[in-house]
Amino acid sequence: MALEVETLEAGYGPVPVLRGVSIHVADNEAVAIVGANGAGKTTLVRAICGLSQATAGHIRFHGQTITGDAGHRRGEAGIAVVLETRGLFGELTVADNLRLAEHTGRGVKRPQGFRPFTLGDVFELFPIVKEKLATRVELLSGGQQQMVAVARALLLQPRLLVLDELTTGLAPKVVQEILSVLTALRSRGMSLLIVEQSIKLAAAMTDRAYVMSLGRVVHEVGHGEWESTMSNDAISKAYLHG
Amino acid sequence: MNTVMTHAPVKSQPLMALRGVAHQFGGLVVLRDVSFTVSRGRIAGLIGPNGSGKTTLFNIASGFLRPANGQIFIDGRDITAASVQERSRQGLIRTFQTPKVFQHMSVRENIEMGLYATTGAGFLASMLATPGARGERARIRRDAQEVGERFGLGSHLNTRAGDLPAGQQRIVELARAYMTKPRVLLLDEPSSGLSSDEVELLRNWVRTLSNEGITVLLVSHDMGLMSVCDTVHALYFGKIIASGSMAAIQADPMVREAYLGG
Amino acid sequence: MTKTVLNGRLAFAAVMLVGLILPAVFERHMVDLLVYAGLYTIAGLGVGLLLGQCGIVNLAQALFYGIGAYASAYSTVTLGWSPWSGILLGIAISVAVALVIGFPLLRLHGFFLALATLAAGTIGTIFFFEWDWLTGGTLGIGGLPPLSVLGFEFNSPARFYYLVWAVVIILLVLSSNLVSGRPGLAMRALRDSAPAAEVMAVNIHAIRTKIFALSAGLGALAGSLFAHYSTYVSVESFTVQRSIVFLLIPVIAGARSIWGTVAGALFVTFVPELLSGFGDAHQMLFGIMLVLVVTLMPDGLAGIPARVARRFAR
Amino acid sequence: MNSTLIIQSLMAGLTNSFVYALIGIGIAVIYRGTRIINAMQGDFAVIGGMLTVFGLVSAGLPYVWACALGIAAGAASGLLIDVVCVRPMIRRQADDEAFLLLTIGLAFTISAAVLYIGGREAHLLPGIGGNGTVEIAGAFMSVHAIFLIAISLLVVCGLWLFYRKTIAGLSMIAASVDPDGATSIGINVARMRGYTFVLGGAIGALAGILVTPLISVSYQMGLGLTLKGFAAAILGGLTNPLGAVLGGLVIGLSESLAVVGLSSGYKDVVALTIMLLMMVLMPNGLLGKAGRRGG
Amino acid sequence: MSLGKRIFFGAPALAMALIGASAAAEPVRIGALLSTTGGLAGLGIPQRDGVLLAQKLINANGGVGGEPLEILMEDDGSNPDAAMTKVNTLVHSQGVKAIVGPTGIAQTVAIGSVTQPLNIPVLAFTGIGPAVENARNCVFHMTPAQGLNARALLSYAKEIGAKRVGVLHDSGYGQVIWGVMSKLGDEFGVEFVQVEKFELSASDATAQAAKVKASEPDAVIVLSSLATPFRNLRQVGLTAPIISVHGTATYEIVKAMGDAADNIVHAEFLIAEDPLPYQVEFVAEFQKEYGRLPKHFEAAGYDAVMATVAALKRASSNAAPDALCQEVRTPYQGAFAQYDFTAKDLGGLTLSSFSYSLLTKGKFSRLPFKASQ
Repeated sequence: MALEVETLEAGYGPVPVLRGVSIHVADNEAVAIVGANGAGKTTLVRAICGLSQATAGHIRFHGQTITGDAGHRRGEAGIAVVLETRGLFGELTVADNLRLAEHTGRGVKRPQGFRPFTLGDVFELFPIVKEKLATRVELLSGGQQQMVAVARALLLQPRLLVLDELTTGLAPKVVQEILSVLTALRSRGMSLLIVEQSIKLAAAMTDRAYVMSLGRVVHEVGHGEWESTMSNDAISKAYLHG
Repeated sequence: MNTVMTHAPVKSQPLMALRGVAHQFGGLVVLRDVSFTVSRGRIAGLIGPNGSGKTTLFNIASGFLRPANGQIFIDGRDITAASVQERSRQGLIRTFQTPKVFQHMSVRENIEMGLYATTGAGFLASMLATPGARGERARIRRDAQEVGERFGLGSHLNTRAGDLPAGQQRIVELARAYMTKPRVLLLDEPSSGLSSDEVELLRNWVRTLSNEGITVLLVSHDMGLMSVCDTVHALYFGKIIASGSMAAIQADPMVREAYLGG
Repeated sequence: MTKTVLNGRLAFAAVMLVGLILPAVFERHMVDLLVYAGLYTIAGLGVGLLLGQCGIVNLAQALFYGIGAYASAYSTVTLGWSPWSGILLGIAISVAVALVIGFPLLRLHGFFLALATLAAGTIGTIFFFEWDWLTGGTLGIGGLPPLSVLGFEFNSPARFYYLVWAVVIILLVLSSNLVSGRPGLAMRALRDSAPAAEVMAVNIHAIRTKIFALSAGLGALAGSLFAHYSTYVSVESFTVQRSIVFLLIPVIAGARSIWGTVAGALFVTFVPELLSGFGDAHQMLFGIMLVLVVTLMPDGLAGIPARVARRFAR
Repeated sequence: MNSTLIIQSLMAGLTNSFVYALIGIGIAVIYRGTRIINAMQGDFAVIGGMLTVFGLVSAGLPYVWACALGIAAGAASGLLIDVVCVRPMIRRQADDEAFLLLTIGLAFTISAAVLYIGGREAHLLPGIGGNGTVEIAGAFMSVHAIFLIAISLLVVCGLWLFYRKTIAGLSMIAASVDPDGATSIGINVARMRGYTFVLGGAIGALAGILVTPLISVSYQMGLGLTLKGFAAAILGGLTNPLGAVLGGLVIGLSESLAVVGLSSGYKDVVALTIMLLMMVLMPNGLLGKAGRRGG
Repeated sequence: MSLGKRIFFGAPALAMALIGASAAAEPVRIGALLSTTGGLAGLGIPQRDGVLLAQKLINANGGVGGEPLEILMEDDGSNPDAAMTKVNTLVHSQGVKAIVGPTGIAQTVAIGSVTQPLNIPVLAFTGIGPAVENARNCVFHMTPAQGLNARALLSYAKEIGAKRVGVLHDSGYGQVIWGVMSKLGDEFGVEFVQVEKFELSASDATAQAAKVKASEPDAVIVLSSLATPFRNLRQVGLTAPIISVHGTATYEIVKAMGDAADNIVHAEFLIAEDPLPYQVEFVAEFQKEYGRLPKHFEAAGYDAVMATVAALKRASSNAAPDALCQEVRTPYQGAFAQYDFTAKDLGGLTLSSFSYSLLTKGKFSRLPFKASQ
């Protein structure tokens, strides 16, 4: 099992956001987390990546408990994240952004048979990244920045890639491009945890999904259930209360 | 208290109007030619997926941001260039997505701040505690007590507002806004971080305030809360793509497309 | 009347009583220090109102303290006016200066505002030095007459002690009134959240400027009283170091607490005195105490009761 | 007023400019890395100067090793301050004012400690390249001042390369630009803040060592240096070492011109007034918005 | 403000008051109010050393009429405010019979307003200052007045034939001397071609030094107690002679001047390398006690105590303050110079009290020149 989250509670200061969330992601599996804003999706991502401390519950990664580990250790363990805010360093060039991740990625141990991502791999996935290497990130468009963010995450050589609201505010063409890359990634045997607003995209990218509302998982979409769920009102309800 | 809120029953004329509002950050266009009106005493809603420009539009309406183009009117008067304070004196009051209560002040003092614009004791009068200032202060306290109790905060009036749970802080913010006797109330994501019971309570409050004649503009993701609105405008990529009742909006194919896939 | 209110009043009455008899039981040096503590309370109160209520770090208070002192010295010694007119003149000049420099500078915030006041205070010190026709330069101005009311002269430490502490109590009451009154609400509101205060129609810049002027007036009053007590003023008394000491008063006391200012002022007058037994190490020890207060006690001395209460509540 | 005089005062101003710039660079480095204004930057210079004097005179170390000792002492004090004071305050999310008060308190303490341990005397170091002077157009400049300017320029270039080319430098920028993003790619943000203080302390100490042969080092000179250094840093836009050099030049040269044209008593008035005007009118510094980023 | 806090701060204070009261005993007490910390500490510390030496010698030789001499040492931190507080304590609480010190002019002017009405003798390490001091007949002065200092410097300038003189002075003590010197140019046939001031806190006065040098003076007079201006004058390549006031004639400041110290002429009082006959004993005693050579500030501290004790011995042990003050008012041969406390300036130093020294490699050597009225 790549990731196991058990009865996790977390929040900001005294305000609880997650009220006992349990999810899991198997090896080579792609899982989506969907739900309206304020449901706690981003808080869940931050807790998994060690950016917020959990107040209760457990997080295990490939069998190892990482609940209390410092945030900067999770990358070494094999979790890479593309934050909702992207977390890029705007005043640095694309090349420098990549270099920093490459530096960390080079220092980590991965199991036998893990084929590390090289810069060449990344340029192949996102040709635009290669073109813009010398440009400061803050001068790129939103879509280009998102590609840099994904490319950077891959250079950490992750076994689990967490993507928070990857497609928000991007033009459909760009979304398509990123989608095709993600499909390519799955073929390389990487687990994906994707937070997504668009149900259609979530369905296109993942096998299973958890629907969150008000800090809890309120619904699970199992293997092969996407089709039926799309027409079902459970999701509609979580979004539109319709 | 109820006598305090006397608004003209005329509901035909729009109290608030946005005309051709457009904005961009750097090269990124976030709003293009947004126009809508809010009728007196009605509840208008604004929905849209993340990144659709809601927050920008809200900041423009409340005066925290000057629009690149377009105008905003209150009661027919152009307030596009008015400061936040001036808008406040005109009766336009907003709340914040993360509740901004005055943390180190008591709940009572928070609510008292609602009367700041309509009271007058200055530095000297307050220092000397002149009869005028004392009388005014007593009246403020009394009114705050009354409003606080009305909003169910009676037992927390002396609590430090920052020590309250998030849900209660929202209510404090609402009570404070109510205390100003606003003509237009702009509520920014008022239900985020609330439990479902608290959202229900909030919904009732919005309804009650509207019944008292306060015009409300509500921005929220929370469709349950949004059903309180008389009219809902759906924003997508900086444009209004649909307007109408919540039921109509939910059935609108463009809105469903915007939300469910894109 | 509740029991706590009653207890509070009893305690207050007891403190007053002790305060009244102190000059009789203390030796002169102690009374002297108590007078200085009173003067520092007045100047520190101004800094404290800015820091605690508005979140403004003011490192220019010695400038206003100096303006008050020199206005008194010059108008009584050189011009031969009555002491009271000197005090009023000092306050008027200080308030005017505060408005002139405050209006542009108070648009700054945080570190930048603090360092801007430090620069303004430093410039003020230079003018005190350079305008020796007015300030007497290094030699200073001596021979100020004592203050008197209806022929009663405040010419001994004990008499001055009662005068200063009466003024302190009046000012503390006035400041408490201000802080609990309408302007005080606005000040505290804008410190907690400026955007929300703006929504409540608070004119942030105006209120910051006014409180800066008030603070300057308090500094000038303290300076004038100091000049008449010491009967001698010189540039040494109005340096940036003095501004730092004034700033420490509310920091040590807990900036939000008005009455705590007294504890802060007593601390900065008596602790160095108590530490002076350590010789050259005393300044270092004082510095370490300050760093500890800032690092470990965000609410200063006034925060101690609350901490103790929290400890017990657990 | 003759031209030799003007050249002479410009050269004096130039030397001072680089002293202010070095202090300003330290302030800018720490501000850039931590968003804290360090009001004890001048005291790093005192520590550096004093320990070098100690190493050279009392411990009998060779000049270079004494300088290394001084720089190491500055770096170590930077680290100590981060670990002992800044960390607990960051943990409790102290506000700007609290950090300013902390550094003011530290400045006070360090100055008093230097007085207690090292005494009140001013100490001199021999100049780099001896104590000679060179004549330029009838005006004199000490050989050491030329070294001071050259070393300052080297420091600026070195910092530029460090922040652009090394993983450590890039990581320090990354940690301050977006702490979450930095954490997510495995950068230890707290450690980077520690490094920032180490770097700031080392640069401050270097400034102290360079300035000691010219103006001597004593316990009470910290605050004055800090204020001038801050003026230089502000003029430069506060995050840019190159800007701090520009700011230092403006402050240093206008000071010395004020001495020639006005009166020496008002030279600090001129320098500080320029700083205040700058803060109010051009909050982003001489290099504008771009200046905040570069370097 | 709670009662608790009041007690918290009151208790130590009260305890101190009690200790102070119970310590009252039979020794003869005088106060020493010196600036041993702060800006004037460079003067105050040597003065303290001299004071302590005098106390030791007196008590080793039977004290004051059989009673031990107790000196209550107070530091005013170079601050006139603090001096006021401390002098009030010494006079009112400790009941000292006389005060040696203060170190600074401002402090002397300040405390005179406390001691003069009570006729308590003060032996200050300053020259007579502003007009207000003329009315104070119990404040004695152990060092020359500004006017005398100015004349001593100008005498030497005249001696070496300097007509065009540049002046570099600090904003404190130097400013005060310059105030007098500026009026004496004609009397000594000297033209002040360039006068520059720098701040007391200045770490650099190069620009001022450059201005002085640019005026091409025959000699430069430096009025300061800092090492900075000397270094700066040499840095800008000044070769003309530098004449300095006695304030910088200490081994400490000379050391801080570095190489710049060579060839500076001081108008001063005690050249311990080559003492005058009346100074030999003091220099020997000082060297025995401290293992180093004294300068005139040490001597002044020593003289102030010795002169006070001499007066105490002449007066009856329970004499009123004004009687003691009267006993001080007499000629006195000190290690610093021959004093005459009956003189109008309450110190009686003259131009002939000055010695002129030349600095070579950190050592002072006596110049043959002697100034005369």
